Amino acid sequence: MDVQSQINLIKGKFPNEVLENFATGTFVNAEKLKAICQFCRDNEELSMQVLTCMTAVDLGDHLELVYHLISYSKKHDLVLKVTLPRDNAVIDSVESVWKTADWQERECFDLFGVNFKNHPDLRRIMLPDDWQGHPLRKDYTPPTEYHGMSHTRKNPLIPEGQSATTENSNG
Amino acid sequence: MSSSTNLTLGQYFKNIQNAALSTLEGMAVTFSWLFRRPITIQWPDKIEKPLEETLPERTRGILEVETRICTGCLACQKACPIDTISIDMERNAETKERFIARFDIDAAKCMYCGLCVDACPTGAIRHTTLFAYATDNIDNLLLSYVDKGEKVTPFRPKDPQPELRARGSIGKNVLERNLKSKN
Amino acid sequence: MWYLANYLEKNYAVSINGQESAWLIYLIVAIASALVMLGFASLFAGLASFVERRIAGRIMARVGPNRVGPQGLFQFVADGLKLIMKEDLIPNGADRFLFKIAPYFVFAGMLGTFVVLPFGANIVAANMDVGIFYIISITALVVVGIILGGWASNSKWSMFGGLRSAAQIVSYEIPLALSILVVVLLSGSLSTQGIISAQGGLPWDWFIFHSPFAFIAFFIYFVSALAEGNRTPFDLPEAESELVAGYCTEYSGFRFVVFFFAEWANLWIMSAIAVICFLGGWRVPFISVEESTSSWGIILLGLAIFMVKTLALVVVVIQLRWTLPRLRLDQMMNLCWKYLVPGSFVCILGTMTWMVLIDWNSMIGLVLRVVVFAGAFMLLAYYIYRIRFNYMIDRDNYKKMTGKDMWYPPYRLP
Amino acid sequence: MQQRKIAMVKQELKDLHELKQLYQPVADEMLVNMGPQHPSTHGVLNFLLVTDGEVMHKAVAHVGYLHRGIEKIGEAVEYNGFVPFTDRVDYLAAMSANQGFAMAVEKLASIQVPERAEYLRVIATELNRIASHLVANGAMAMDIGAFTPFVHWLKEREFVNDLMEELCGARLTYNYIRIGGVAFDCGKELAEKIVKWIDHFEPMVDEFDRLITNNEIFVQRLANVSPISAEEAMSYNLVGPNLRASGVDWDIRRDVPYSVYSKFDFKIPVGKGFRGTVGDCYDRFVLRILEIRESCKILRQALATMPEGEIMAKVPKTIKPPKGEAIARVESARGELFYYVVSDGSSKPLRVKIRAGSFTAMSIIEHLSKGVMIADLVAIIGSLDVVAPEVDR
Repeated sequence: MDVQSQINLIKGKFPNEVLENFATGTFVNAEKLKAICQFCRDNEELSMQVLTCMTAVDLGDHLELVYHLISYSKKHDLVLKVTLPRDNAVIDSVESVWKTADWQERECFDLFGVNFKNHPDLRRIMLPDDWQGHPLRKDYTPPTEYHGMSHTRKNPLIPEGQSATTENSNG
Repeated sequence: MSSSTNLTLGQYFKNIQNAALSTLEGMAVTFSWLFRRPITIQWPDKIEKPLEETLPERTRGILEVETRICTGCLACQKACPIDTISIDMERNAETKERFIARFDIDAAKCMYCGLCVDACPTGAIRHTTLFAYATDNIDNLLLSYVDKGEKVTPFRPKDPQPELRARGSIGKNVLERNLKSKN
Repeated sequence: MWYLANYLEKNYAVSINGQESAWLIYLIVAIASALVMLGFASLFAGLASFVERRIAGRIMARVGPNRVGPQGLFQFVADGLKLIMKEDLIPNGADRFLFKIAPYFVFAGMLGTFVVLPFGANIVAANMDVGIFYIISITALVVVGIILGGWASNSKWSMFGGLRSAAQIVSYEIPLALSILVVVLLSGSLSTQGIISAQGGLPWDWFIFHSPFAFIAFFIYFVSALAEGNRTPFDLPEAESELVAGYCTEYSGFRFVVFFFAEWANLWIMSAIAVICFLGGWRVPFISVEESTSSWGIILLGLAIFMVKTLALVVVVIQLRWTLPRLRLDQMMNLCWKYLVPGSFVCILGTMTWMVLIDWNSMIGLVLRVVVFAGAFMLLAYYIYRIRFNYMIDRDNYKKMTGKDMWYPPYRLP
Repeated sequence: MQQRKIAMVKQELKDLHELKQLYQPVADEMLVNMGPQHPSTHGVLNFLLVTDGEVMHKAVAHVGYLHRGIEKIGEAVEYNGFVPFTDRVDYLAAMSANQGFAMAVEKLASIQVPERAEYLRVIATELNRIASHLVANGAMAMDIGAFTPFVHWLKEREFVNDLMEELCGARLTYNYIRIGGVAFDCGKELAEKIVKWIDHFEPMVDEFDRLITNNEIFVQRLANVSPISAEEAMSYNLVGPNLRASGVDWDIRRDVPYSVYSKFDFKIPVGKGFRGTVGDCYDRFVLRILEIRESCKILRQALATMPEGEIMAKVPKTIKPPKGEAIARVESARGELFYYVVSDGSSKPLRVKIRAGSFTAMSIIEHLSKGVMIADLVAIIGSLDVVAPEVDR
């Protein structure tokens, strides 16, 4: 069942929630995301049993949450996108629909700062709990030390004469 | 030995028989290994040739630069994703000819991905099969292939091909010099 | 040693300032035999640790220690010195006194059993007439030591290890004792020398081939002895992959040596008891009990036979460690209470009815014993056939792949 | 006084019974810290075990010890320069990680990879899959206590590492796949060497079956231990051998065909409850062994039918794909490796998202660990083949 007919099926059930769509999926209204996900999973024709990947992309002025769904039995997949404001990005957690969202949303919270309502245990997963800032945002400046422990090394490639230490930003 | 409580008598003896047979089978396999050749290479002392010679030709060890055929095009410096190579090209004001003043590779930061070797047009920079160069001071791993003050004229492809030094020898000299001088 | 003591007393019964000096000689001989036993135990423990690592190496297609001394023979000396020089720290919050004495319980329990183990016709430290009963009771000291070690080191992992070993060793004492009871029934005496002299030199005169029940009793004994010595598949107390190092997680330095000393020396004890009870100890074939103490040559031959049989069993125990995985706690208890204990009861009943129906020396008895021996021999032949089968599969492919032939027998050390 | 004592004893018995069934935290729980420095957590993972004696009530996982921020590096390095970093995402199955990223960027920049390069990629990935499964099963057998199979599987893996060193120059982080093709070619005698190794290796797999897979103690330790049902597996998005062990017949190589896998015939083994229920630890173990056998079959066919030709497409020095996004699914040793690359037209990707198999396998452990013994938790971690770098990226 190709992407367009899937979108029409969803538009049938949620007429004004489905915004403009793109090659592999469609944009969706943030408030209705959980209901649409529940519908995608329970509908027989769609039967999206698995949320392959749930991530966020920082497009400079706004955040974009991307949900890749796939159905093993029907062998088709769909992409749902949601646009969120940069500062207080809040959305419902889809953990009750797919259990895998528990950890993927925790990672998204940790690295992007997106807040998920009624998520069972939303805390940082990758970084220490007392870390400031969310690294994968474009406006994130990496700190040069953590609790007094510096993690930059004098770059031996630069002879003494020239500029001082450079962070190992991409090393 | 299944821990379920409802254990039929047949299952009981089947477990014993399975356990006995599979243990005997396992013992037979391990005993047969006693007669097979061990594969340990007792590096570094109980092997005929030093390991560097026996490694395959494409092995990516530490980087080495044959400055005689280096054209100073800085392709390797651009190709390296983590800026491990840094080259200073200086220009002699009057005679308008460029020369290489400094060619440093930070072996401590290099991840041996081989992208610089692909980018080099003349094959000046290449991987040796050297791998054992642990040092107690990380600055020893800064390999500088152009000595201080030495001026190396970049090679132009039209020039006659100079005779090249053996692969691995240049890297080994620089490493030994580093070990002697720095610590 | 007591024959030595009587011999000394008769000739040199010198009275020191009037009192009768017999007890002094007994004391000196007792200390001398204790030191001999300690020397033998420590030497064997060291060599066993070296041999085990070499055999483990060859089983895993690697080499094993071969750098310290000729072919690595002094490896255990190096290990011992290293551990003695290491600082044996006591974790804070640990119960200092219990932490210190725990290893010595284990050591005492282990060395105590050497007193009764015979080595030759009359080479035994103390020929008690309750020898086997004494062995079973003294090994309980080992369990006390391990529990103390586990509890006193104030770490969760070692507490797990300590409690696991408590459950394991205590519950495996029962099948151990019952299977030895079978042997006591057959020999009619509890003393180790008595049991051995009740058996004959030829294989079908041993107690193991007396009846199929005795044959099963041997395996029950062997499995529960493995559990007593914390050897695989029962090394739950110091399970490396789960409990870091079980009860000896917090131990280091000399105390660690004492714990591991006991484990390797236990290898000898386990196989020596098996050889005494089931495999006809130091009995030389075609020589009756009276002649076996006649000349030193025969005694030494008996000693050699005893050594060969015990070392063969030690090799089997070592090989088992590198073949089988580890049992889970409830499976280990399950195996003991649902398989070994009922099994040993059946063996005792079977042996008793067998003894009543068929006399030991009668023709039928001999024939049946030879039949059981033949059955065991068939099993051994099948085992050797499987070994050859496993070897043959890979020989040509290996030669094609590496160009070198695969034959590299164990005596050819790399 | 007497009544209170009887009531207490009765209560004690009820608690014990209840504990086993309903795991009410009646007994005083003990908090045990398993990891990050623990022999059997396969890398740097940490479990906070809430246990009562040996039986666990909960195992809370703490990850992130090996978080290197590879996705952040993805935004600071060019496309060609990021390929060596994808090796480091899962260094045990680095080839499939390379292939995933390369396929995503080829889809973005619409580059057509030549036929021979696709064959070389399949050969390298299958060799890598065998090596990764050997480590996975070996580590699991070692956690159960059998040390010998672990060392022998690593010996076989050493042969694979030597072959890979001849093919692509490195033993673990290969950086063999370039965007648009492959770095080196596979000569005639190297192909023969691989076939000779497979002839030696296949009987050895049967030998390990006789040594460990059919060993009764091993079976009793793993059969019926934490079975995962198909719905649970899909809801927790388990992938690869863990998913197929629960009976879901889904393999990217066959269901979302990529590269030249459609040219080879090979079976996809699915868990059938070999010695216990479907989806238990034993199924996952046996499934990996069956997959090793299938990979050997693919390798033989690929080596036999490899066509001659180019090994690298015409690709500009610095790749600047048009604005847009692309996804790529690759069947790595640890299941479906999912790449999501967003490009903004410059020479550096705007966003690289890597969703790895171990990450979701790790999230199910907390759910599985109710009422399980510590020895079994070690077996579960081994059977799910969780590797720390993939979880933390």
